[in-house]
Amino acid sequence: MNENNEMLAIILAGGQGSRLGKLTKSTAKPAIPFGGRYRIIDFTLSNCANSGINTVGVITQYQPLELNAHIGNGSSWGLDDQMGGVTVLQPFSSTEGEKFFEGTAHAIYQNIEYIDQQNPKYLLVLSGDHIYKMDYEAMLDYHKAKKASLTVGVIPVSPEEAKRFGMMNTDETDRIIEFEEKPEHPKSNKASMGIYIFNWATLRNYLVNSFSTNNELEDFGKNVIPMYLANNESAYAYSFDGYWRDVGTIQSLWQANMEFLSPYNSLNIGDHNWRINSKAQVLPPMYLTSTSNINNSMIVDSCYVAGEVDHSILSQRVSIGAGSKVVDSMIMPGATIGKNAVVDHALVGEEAVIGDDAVVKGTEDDIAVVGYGEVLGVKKS
Amino acid sequence: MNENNEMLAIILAGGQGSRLGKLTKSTAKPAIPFGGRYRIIDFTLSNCANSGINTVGVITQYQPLELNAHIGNGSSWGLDDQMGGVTVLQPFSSTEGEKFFEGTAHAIYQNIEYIDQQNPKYLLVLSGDHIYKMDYEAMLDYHKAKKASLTVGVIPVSPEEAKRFGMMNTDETDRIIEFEEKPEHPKSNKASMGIYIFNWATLRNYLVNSFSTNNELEDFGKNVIPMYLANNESAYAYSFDGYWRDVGTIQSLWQANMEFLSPYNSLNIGDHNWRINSKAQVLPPMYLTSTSNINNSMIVDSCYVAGEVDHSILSQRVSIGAGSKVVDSMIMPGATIGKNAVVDHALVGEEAVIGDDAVVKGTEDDIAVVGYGEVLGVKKS
Amino acid sequence: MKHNSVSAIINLVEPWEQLEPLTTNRPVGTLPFGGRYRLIDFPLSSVTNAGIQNAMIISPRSGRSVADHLRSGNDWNLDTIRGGLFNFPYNDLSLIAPQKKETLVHHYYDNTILFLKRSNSEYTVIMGTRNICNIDLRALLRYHQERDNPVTTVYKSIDAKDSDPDTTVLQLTDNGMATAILPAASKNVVPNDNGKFAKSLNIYMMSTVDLIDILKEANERGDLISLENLMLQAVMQHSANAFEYTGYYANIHDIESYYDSSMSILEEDNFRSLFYSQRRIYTKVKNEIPTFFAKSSHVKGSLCGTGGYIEGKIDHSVIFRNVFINRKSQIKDSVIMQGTRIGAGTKVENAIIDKNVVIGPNLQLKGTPENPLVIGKGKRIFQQTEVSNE
Amino acid sequence: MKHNSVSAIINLVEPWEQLEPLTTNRPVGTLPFGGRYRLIDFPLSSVTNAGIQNAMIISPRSGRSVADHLRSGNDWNLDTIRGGLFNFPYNDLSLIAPQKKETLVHHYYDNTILFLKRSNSEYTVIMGTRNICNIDLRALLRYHQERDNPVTTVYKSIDAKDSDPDTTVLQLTDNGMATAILPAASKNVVPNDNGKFAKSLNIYMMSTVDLIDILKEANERGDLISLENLMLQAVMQHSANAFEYTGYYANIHDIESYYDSSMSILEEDNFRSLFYSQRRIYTKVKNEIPTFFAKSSHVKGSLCGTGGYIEGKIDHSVIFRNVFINRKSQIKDSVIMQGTRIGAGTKVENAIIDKNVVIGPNLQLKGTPENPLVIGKGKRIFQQTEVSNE
Repeated sequence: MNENNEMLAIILAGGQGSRLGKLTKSTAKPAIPFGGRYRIIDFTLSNCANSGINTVGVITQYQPLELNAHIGNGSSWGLDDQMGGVTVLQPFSSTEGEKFFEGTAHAIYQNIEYIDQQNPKYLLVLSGDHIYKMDYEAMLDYHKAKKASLTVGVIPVSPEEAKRFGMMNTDETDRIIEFEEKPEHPKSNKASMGIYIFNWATLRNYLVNSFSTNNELEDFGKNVIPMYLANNESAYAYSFDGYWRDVGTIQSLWQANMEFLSPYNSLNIGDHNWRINSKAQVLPPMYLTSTSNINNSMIVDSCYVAGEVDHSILSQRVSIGAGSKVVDSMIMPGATIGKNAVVDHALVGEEAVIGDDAVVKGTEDDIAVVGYGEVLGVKKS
Repeated sequence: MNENNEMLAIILAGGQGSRLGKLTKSTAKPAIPFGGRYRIIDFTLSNCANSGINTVGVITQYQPLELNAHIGNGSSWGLDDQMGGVTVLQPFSSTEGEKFFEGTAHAIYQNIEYIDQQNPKYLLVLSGDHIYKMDYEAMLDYHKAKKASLTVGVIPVSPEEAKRFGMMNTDETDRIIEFEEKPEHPKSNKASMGIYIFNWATLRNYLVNSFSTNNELEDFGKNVIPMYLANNESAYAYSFDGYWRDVGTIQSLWQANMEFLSPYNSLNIGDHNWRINSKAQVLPPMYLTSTSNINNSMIVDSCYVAGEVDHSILSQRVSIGAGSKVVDSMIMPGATIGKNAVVDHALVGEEAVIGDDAVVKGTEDDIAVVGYGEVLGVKKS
Repeated sequence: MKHNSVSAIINLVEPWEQLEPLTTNRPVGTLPFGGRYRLIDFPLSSVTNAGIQNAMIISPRSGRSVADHLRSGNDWNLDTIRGGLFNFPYNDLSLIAPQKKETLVHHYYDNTILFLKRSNSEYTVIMGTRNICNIDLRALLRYHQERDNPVTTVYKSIDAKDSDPDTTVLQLTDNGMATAILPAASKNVVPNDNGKFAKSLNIYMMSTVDLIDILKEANERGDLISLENLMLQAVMQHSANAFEYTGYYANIHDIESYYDSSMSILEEDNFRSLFYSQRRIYTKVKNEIPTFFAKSSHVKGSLCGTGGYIEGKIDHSVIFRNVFINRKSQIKDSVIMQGTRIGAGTKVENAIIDKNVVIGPNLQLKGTPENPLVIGKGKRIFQQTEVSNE
Repeated sequence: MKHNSVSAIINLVEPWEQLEPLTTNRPVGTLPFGGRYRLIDFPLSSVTNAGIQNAMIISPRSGRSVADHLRSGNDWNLDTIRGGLFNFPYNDLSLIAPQKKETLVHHYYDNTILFLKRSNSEYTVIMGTRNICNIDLRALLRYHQERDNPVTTVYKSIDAKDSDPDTTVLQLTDNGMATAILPAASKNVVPNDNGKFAKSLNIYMMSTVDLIDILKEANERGDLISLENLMLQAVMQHSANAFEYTGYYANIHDIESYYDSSMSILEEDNFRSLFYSQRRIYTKVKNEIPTFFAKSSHVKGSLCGTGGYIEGKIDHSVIFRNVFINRKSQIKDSVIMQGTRIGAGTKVENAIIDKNVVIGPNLQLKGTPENPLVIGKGKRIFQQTEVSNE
């Protein structure tokens, strides 16, 4: 019974995700399948719903067809609320010209009209490409308690990892006093998760002023946070210490899938008190033939397994022929693997076809990738 | 029980509608209110649903927020079918670059990926800005019977009107032998309604070839139809003789609203066998005070009338103060008119405010327009 | 979880005999009211406006009119994956065969317990439909959480002289606790110094665990009494916090009170208080065309639904959706429900005309404010001799 | 209108006694089948796949398990504004009190008539749920339209030796018309030259106007017989076109036939024919996590739902959603329904274990193919002595 629409969430789902190579050639990163029956954005959308946030804008621009079809009217997450719900925000034109989105903060600026319509007090800015479970309402409570103008979600990282992140240096009250992008010599262990709560009126002011004066605040990390600190806005770091993974590279996407396989994964996917929902399709049950051999693996509806599956994830409608062996791999929906093939340390894209006797072999440091719809060899039956 | 997805409908709703002036400054033309509780696109969407077309793509680009919110998941028209439904198609980016839409045919070309996913046999191309009731299934039957490659919906017009239309000159079998854009001396009375049925595979070929050779087929009227005729494709005209209005100008929009007021309008809005649906909002009933005086007018939910309303249409949430007089006008949702004001021969935009004693007076040939949210004078109470 | 912290039970098993013929084929809860609503819309909208996601409807008889109106619950935002609307028909004990009753002993509250357990809610609010109000259930919850008694109940302060002998009122202690809910005629309740009674609105808030216990105990005892009576017992047993509701209020218990309440909505203050507060009233969405007012029409001080066609004169009346008022007819101080047609030259005064009635031309239908004429659903009247109160 | 040209009635009032204990608390129509479905999903999916928008469900008893499964009908595409799913509970005459029966005389088919009138459909198809098939209702409609008889009924050609005495079969004329539907034991039906019977699938297509007439006449006569029996009478009276269905088929009428049908789905041809035809089978959508197969698991020739956790050995079995199979347990030739947990080291063979059962460790649960062991819903079994067929 929390009040409606106090906080609006905006999920930035427009990036090309070019570090995912072949996998994002024809689809947006947040729509990439994960863990057998999810897509990456499901985690953020479910977090919103579970945090009691009813109104969510998803900003998208790159190859949005699959993502839009996945999100639909938001009903899969209970976000088809009459007083809110999910709105997909794509580029558009106006009397001022065409509105494409040049950066994270610019995307917010271009969609100011939508945000004003919702008239939120707080704006929660999220990425659509992280795997985690987080209660944004607790973060909002913190933001209110600190009387902050901006709260940044941070996660502890090792000095080694810190070199890849934007680092928040704080005083003893957790107020952010300095922001360093990918520092060589990190002064703290607080890495930005790319999760922000803003007082909307304040952020709106900064954005409108900056874009009307050509002093453009294109990006939150590069421009907005430094501007906030320069202007002495009260910015605080909110520490999160649960499971959190950025899955922006082939390597990290594979790694997170393999971690997902462990029954002891701290993500705790089976927790009924914080469900991760996805667009559910009705498909027949999985069919495991008398030649199948499955170990340490996750399998979902409508899979057909006649071969061997070891420490791997099979998504919906995946088919593994007799004599084939799938090891340490994640197979995305609709991919079919013929007979006597080998798939090892690989990510196999949706609807890919791996023919009979084909071999797809990566290593722990160099994961093999088969693109969406890619065809390797010939599948005879 | 017609087969699913044989024909896909694409509604072109991306135009700016600049001839509607103030009214389309911040909204797309198809989202303009009509007839008290409709928006223009409701007629086309309802025609699709009533014709048994389950899958509809709405291509939009200019100020789409209100239009998108109106369309939602299509459930208002029963178009929330699990096997189809409405998809709103907006500009996006891909590895090939940013995809804005330069013309009607170009918009189809840019959305080829979506259309291919639906895999239709026939493509029905529609405009989102006409007021009419038409059974597209009957037109498809005609298209099949003629074994046509293209069928164009045409309506009889006078030689005078023909100068404003694209005219189809046909032989005695209704095969189109010539197309003339706005001819000075029309040879036929068959004006194109901007409604096309294409065999998708053929059109797809033309589009892909032309855009890959820089011989660009940007527009259906200007480029595609001439190309079809030049190549001797079998193109037929399908005659429609019901009520049909293009409401692309202030004058024609006002005129169509006034025609809508007549109980003898051949559009027959009350016909239960061809319902025009719209996104329904739950609002309290209209409240007519003891000082109200209403004649020859249409009024809907949540209106408050204390003044005089004569031969006018009031949309939802319109309020007319005591002593005011509204004549020969169409008032859009949420507009409020103060006390002792006069509104005569006018279109009043959504959420406009007309103050006490204000006078908005147009003539039959020069309709007055009050823009969305425009404030005229001061409303004291 | 967060969204499920309160669930709601709306109880449609309510006294209906005095509202006949309006309630011959529908429970009190689906009685049309206010031009486009039904009584159940008011508690259900309170539920929606409080963000409650889980609601159970207890219906008497087959509940077909209830199911028709509510469908999936979508119009009240009650069909998301986070909860839903559950309709449980056939709970009216007076309609159950004696041998069937035997099988119910120890199981009468099973469905309710199942619903409450599945709801995972912390609190439950129980409401009837015959008291029309627009209550803020979030405020009620806060009031309940801040106080000690296991149950919170709600009252409206009314003039004692406006009460009937069987109006149910709270027996309040000096520190504002309710110790019982009794008929106004009981010698155990007296008006306060201002001559006011605390009229019970038949709304109860309590922890879901406590409610499950109450129902389980009733099952164990083999009770076959209505949920409403169980709540009265709970108030007697534990005392209750008493929350005062101060907005628009009407109680519908007989034809006259239904008529008076309908007329009271025509006062602009009441209309605005009920329909234009921050808390909207939801109902089943219908796609209707605009109402057309012909040149000859003459409408004053009235409410009108959409889809109508008005040629005649309407004064101080509530006109529902899709009503057809022919030339030279006159409607005054009346309620005309959905789909009804009034013939040319006919005069209607102090009348309640139910849905889909056809009244022929040049007839006189007159009641009095104290005894309004009621025409039952679907009637066809073409002769003056057919006009009679039912 | 176009979308409403056919409406559907799915009749869940079917013989259930021989399926006890599986049907103790549910109608035959909600019996789980095939790893994630219920029997009603098959006719309802045929309805969906034919683009039918209006469906009525006739439920025995309270229909709670039916309402729980169907909700708004959204999962079968039956909740658009063009139609909907209407659930009418309490139609089983054997459960209605005698004095209530009296009030039903002349009104028993009122709800059905109301549904049919509102549907505005040209044709109506009536189906039961105990015959599993995946039929193309569009083809059935075309067949019906091309022929003269007012009713079309559907059969599957089966070997006469596979029939029970009470299997209902069509009495076919030489030109392929059905003149009656009778038990196989009747001397009026004989197998054809190939030793085949035309087994009735209990599906009827006719014009909606004709069906309304049949129901009205039954009301006038004061009949209180099931819709199914009315259809049998209609076939007798008018003869029927007989449409042959040739796809996967199973008839569920007792425990053994339920068990045999479940096992038959494990044959890959049957599985593909039922689930991977052009016509998909829809069911209630659930968000479940993937099923985890531990290192120690060993699964062969089986169907599995999602949300499971498998450590033991599974051979030739149907495992529903959310099933937990502990280490060193062995499941063979069995059906394990949703939410059931099997303890470590326990052996299950030729058994049907209903929903949410807990079986302790190191037990033996064995039936035979002819007489499978059945464990009822929600049972808890921790001692070998508690294992017994019900």
